[in-house]
Amino acid sequence: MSDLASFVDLLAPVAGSGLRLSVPLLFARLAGLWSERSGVVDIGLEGKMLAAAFASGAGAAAFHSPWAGLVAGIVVSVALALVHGFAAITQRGNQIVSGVAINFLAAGLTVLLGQVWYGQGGRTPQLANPERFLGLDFGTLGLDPHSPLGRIWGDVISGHNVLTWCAFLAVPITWWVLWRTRFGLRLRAVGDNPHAVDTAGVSVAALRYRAVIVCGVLTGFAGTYLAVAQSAGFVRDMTAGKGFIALAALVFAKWKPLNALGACLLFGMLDAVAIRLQGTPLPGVGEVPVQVFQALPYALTVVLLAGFIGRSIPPKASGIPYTKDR
Amino acid sequence: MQGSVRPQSVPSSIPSAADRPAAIEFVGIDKRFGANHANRNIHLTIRAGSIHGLVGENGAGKSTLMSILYGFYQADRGEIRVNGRKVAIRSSAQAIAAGIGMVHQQFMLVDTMSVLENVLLGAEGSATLGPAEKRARAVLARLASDYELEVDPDATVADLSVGEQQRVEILKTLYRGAEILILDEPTAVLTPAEVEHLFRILRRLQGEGKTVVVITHKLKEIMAVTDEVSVMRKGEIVATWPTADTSVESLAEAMVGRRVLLEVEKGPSVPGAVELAVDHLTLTDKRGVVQVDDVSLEVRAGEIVGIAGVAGNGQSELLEAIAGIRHAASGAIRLGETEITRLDPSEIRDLGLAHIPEDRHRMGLVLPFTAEENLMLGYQDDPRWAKGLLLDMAALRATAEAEFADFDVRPPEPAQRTALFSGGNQQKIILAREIGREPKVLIVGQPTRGVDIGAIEAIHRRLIEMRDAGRAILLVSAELDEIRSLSDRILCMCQGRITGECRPETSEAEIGLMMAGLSGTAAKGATA
Amino acid sequence: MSAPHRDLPPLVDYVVVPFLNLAVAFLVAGLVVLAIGENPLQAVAIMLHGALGYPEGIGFTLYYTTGFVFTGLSVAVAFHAGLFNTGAEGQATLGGLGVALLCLTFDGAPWWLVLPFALAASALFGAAWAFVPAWLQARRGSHIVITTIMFNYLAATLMVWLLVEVLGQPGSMSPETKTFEEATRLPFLRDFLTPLGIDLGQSPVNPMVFVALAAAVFVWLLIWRTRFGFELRTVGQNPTAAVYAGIDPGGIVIAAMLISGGLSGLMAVNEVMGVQHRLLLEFVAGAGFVGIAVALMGRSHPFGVVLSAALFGILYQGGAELAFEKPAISRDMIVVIQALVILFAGALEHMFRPALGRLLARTETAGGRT
Amino acid sequence: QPAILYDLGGKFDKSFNEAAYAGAEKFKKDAGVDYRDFEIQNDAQREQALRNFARRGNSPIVAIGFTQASSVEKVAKEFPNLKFAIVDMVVDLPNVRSIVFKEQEGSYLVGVLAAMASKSHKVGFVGGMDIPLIRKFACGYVGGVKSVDAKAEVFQNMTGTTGAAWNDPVKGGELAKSQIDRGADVVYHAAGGTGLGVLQAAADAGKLGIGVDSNQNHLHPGKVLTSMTKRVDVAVYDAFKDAKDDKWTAGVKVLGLKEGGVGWALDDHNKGLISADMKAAVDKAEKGIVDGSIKVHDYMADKTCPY
Ligand SMILES: Nc1ncnc2c1ncn2[C@@H]1O[C@H](COP(=O)(O)OP(=O)(O)OP(=O)(O)O)[C@@H](O)[C@H]1O
Ligand SMILES: Nc1ncnc2c1ncn2[C@@H]1O[C@H](COP(=O)(O)OP(=O)(O)OP(=O)(O)O)[C@@H](O)[C@H]1O
Ligand SMILES: [Mg+2]
Ligand SMILES: [Mg+2]
Repeated sequence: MSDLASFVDLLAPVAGSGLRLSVPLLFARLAGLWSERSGVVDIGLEGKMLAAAFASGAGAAAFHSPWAGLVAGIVVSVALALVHGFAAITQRGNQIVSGVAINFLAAGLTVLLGQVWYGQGGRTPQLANPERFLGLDFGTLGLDPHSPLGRIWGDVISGHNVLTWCAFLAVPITWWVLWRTRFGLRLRAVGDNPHAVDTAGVSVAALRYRAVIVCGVLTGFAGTYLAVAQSAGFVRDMTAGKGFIALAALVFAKWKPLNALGACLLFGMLDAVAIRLQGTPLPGVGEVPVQVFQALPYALTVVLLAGFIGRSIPPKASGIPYTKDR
Repeated sequence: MQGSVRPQSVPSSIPSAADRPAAIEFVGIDKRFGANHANRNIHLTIRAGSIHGLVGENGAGKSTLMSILYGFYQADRGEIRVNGRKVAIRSSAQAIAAGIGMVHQQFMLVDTMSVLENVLLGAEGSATLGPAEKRARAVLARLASDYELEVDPDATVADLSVGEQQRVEILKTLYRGAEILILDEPTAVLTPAEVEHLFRILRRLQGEGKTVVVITHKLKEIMAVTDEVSVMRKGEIVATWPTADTSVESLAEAMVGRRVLLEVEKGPSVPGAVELAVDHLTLTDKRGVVQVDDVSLEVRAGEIVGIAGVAGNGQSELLEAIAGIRHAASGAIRLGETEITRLDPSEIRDLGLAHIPEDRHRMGLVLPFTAEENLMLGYQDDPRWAKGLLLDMAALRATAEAEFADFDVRPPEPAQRTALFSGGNQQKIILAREIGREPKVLIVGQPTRGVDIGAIEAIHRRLIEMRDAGRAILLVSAELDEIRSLSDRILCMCQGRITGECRPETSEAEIGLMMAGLSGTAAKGATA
Repeated sequence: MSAPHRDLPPLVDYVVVPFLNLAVAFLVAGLVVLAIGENPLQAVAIMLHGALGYPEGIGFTLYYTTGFVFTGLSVAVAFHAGLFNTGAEGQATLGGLGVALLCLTFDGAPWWLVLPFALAASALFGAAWAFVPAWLQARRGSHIVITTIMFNYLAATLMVWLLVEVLGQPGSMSPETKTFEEATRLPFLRDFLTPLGIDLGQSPVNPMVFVALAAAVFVWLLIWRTRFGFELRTVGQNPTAAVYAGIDPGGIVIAAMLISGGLSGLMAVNEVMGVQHRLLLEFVAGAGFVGIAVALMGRSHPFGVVLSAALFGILYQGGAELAFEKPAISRDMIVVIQALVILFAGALEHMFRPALGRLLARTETAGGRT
Repeated sequence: QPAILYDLGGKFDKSFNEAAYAGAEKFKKDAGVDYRDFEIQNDAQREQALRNFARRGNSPIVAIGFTQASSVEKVAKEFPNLKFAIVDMVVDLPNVRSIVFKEQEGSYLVGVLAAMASKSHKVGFVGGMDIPLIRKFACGYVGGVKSVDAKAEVFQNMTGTTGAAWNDPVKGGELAKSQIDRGADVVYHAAGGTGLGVLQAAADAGKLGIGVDSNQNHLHPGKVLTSMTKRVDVAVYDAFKDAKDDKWTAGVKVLGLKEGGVGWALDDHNKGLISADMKAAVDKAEKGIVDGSIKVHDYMADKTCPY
């Protein structure tokens, strides 16, 4: 029993940390899923997330409400998504170039505006607790907080903020919309064979625009989570490559929402485990350079990809601008 | 000669259909793609409740005209009337609303989705799929029994045969309540049995009062199934006739603008030594399913051996194994005296085997490449242009120009992107590549699929020339006519096995039985 | 609708359209500059002058261009094989390790003796870093985009460890190797040109700029004039046709990635042996990612890559000058300008084509009438 | 006109670049003399920017950060008549002032405070990147902690392996949370912008954080135990001022506790957290270090940490 208890003691915080780390990835990954399922490749997730983080930080600070932050984050992120949509859908431009441009644009504009508005080197003002999404405490449910169950409840399940719940809710919703509704059917079809959708009398462009907007909304959530829930304000480049990791995980998840949840948790957990193991001597090996653990999530990802995932085939039309002729 | 075909001024001169009202009228339709005048001042009436054929060479403008009707392209000028009323069709949605359905040359299906989802797409009727699917299942079941259109609604489209996919396309249009059905080259990829099946469906649709337009290159089919036929050439309608009043020969002449030799002229074959021998060959796929089952055959110099069979019965795999693209599970393949079972495609090619693959877009060509680059696909090591480490592009250009002239590739521009050539000309590029090298053995898959009549003539002539020059040719085709007119011997294949051998004179019915795996031994006995 | 862009005359296609796109990019950037309270025209003037207006500026522009040419070519070669190599950053990092190890081993030897080996070492190390993702893609089907990104992180991690624990100088704060001896460093072009009366100032452009141009020619030859290049493009465009043609797609994938990684690796010679004269953390400074944009804007054609690398070189050097001259215009403003150029000249490149096509058609018919 | 060149982290890194900026601003206000500054984007710009300053005759030119050393060395040689200064590294030239800090001493003091404030006998340290400078901070801190509570456990984490590691508050927060989950109740950071996340996480969890470089006590009043101050601002201010007042000296300036170059911050925001005992203990340690009776190990001396 005490073995179990100490095991839970060890794992529960790691699991909790893994959950927290996976939330922005999850949002971003679902965003990418929406976009790519419709045939629009989006490597601008990073930029949209960053812009949303900035906007939400600024919005929450200006209106003293995290919800205002969320709205601002979503509005800005959707605006950038529409720029990408215009380039990719209407102008039939190269979607990767457009994504790169949006990443640059967000990286530059956030700091530029932040500096002009707040004079703190691109940071937004630090948010006070009422201006943030704080953890929701569900109490102890009468569990002894030190018992294994209590620890799992306390460390893993309880104490998350409302955006975390949104993220995990977004998974079944995404699944349901994509697989069980008319909109979802058309959206999946347009990512695989836009000609089929066009000849079925449905507008390819309109569908893709809607997908891109959903993508923007979700990256808006992701950015808001970073700046207004996990931290207390925007810091330059605070997305730190999460958009790219999310894309990687999307491939990992083979463009399926439920896999995405799994892949996400896996990435989050790997990160959490790496954090937990840093500086801990390994049995039999002794002290190990921190870099070994810092490399762990990346190395394991490669190993997993090589060994267990197999081929991951993207939606057939993704990345290809739609034209009527061949 | 040129003047012998005169477009008959349309409707009133067709007595049999005259009393039927017009379902569709094209009035002065004109369409340009840049410099390309695809449709020129088209006037055409399609009678309600008729099956109307549309023929013409590759690029004559048939698909364009129908795509305008279907709202996929907009005409530059002219108007369209449906059931006597002028309609503005600016999108496929409007065409569907006007009761028009189209089955495109390239199927418009989402491979990864189920049949049910494909049928529902765009015609869901409700925001969630649950009720829609229930309704669609019921309708599909009814359509299946009414029109012989059975498909498993839950099957994934990618797993269906081409014939089944076409059924899904037809189901899609019927599900949307189409009264006017357009089929663009529906038979190009079908087996004879499937073609028969399709025609039964079309007649049944006609019986229900629906109007059908069929585009095809196969004039026999026009004769078999249509009531009226229109011929297009270079963007114009050059003739519209009641089918009963015309013949295959006059249609061909109207299409091409000159007389066309429909029968393949060939003398008796003079078989020489065995050049290609397949010995108890068995192939399995990744999951271990047997695809080619203990096949043995020989092809001699100076003969064409045809393999007849419904597509998907192991012919493709057999050809790929001979070419070295697949490797045998057991058995042996010999080219002349050399065993090639374990060699790779380039080694086999070096030994004198040429391969015209059955799917030119998937395998035979790299469409974004220039035509001349495709001329060296597989022969990039040929000393004619492989000079040291570098490629001699001038030599390649010279060869290409010579070969394109020889094979009448149009336009004769080696530097043009291959995708811009029509299907027939793309096929000629492959032919130039594979035949131009004077191989000892030629294996050929579906050499004339989707190719117009003029090009078919040329391709057939080439194959016979090769045979007469003493090459060994193994021909796979789903066109029984083609097999019968080209081959010196015919092997029938069914479920990976050779089910019989016969002579080209054997009746179509008898070959059909062998292709179905029935009475094989009897037939074999008869011809031995 | 069906034919999105009328075919334009080459002059319009290759000169007018890109110029218009750039002009709009700068117009929008000008609005941002204006919003900050600076004069946009002056800003553009400073930028262009800083990048092209005097020999030293040109030298810096060329220096940046050199690095981008290598990474751009690297990405382009992979593109031709149908591979999206997002790992140029990590491959260049490893290339740097190769050069540094070589230069440290033969420290003091004359640069012209070391250079060929340095080129080889950097290419080899870069290629080696590309090998694992390539092999995994070819033989296990692992998605190369992810594996190369992961290898970027692994490269960064490896470098920190190496420079802190192994190669770093004792007693020094900086995680960097010792500086190479004078003789072993690549000379600067200015050292050759000053006697000829051309003053490149203190710009770091070095002979690697010629290697970069040679690499572009090499890639062009390789892709369009060799059997291997033909096979590589075949695999990129139609793997099934490649198998039919007797080409082993897996082998080509690996070979293409090795070349790609090697080209990325070469970028490090410019930085490590040519400019920094020592190995330091993150010396690649994003050039690997810029390489993606460079390759895309250059349509993966080696000469297009050279031109778009030059454009980015101008943006980098001109941007630095601008930020220096105008304290209100920070380095972030420069990033914004770069973003706008990529957006308008890259992703929205077709924006003006239809209108130009109509305009031309109208003038043609008008001209025909008169 | 004086000039200042920031390191890659940028002017507003909430860390030593920002401290330098503060010093320069103060000088501008006090002396009424404007200055120029520049933030580099990549390594090649270091030399370019220094030379640009030098050509315009800016002097003194202060370069922030050890990464600038080789560029300063080169450009200072080219312009022997101009005055240069570099922070965090030694460049041995007659016209260069090298300013280095004894971060280990300040870290030792906050370590003493951390150990005394901790109830769990577990404290944490979050660094940006695993580089010698950060190990120097960590080592001094551990020394301070162990001097009070020999059995105390010190968790150490590094954020990342690229420049992003200095600007990743999310990861910083997660690292701090992980330490807190393991029982730490005081967490010290030396991670620039990342540290904002560390302090936030500590405050969110009701634990204590320790700031670095500038006084960060105000960020979460009552939740930041103290800050280890590294007076880069003073160093910059002095450099500018000495030049203006003709009191410029070249050579190495080592700023430790004795010189007031490092220290710990006590202000209204944290005075409730520092008990009299703690104050006494840290004052004693400070005295010991200044008079040499306490030797704080310098990681850089032998690249080991004996604690
Ligand atoms: N999308 C397009 N863009 C430009 N030109 C086109 C396009 N589609 C068709 N064309 C042109 O229109 C002409 C008619 O093409 P269409 O596809 O209608 O011919 P078709 O009669 O259907 O030929 P096939 O028998 O090969 O199917 C072609 O010669 C071609 O040049
Ligand atoms: N997008 C296009 N742009 C310009 N010309 C085209 C285009 N598509 C087709 N063509 C032209 O159309 C002609 C043939 O038309 P089409 O493509 O319909 O034949 P096809 O469909 O390939 O024949 P098949 O019946 O074998 O499918 C060719 O000569 C080609 O140059
Ligand atoms: Mg066609
Ligand atoms: Mg057609």
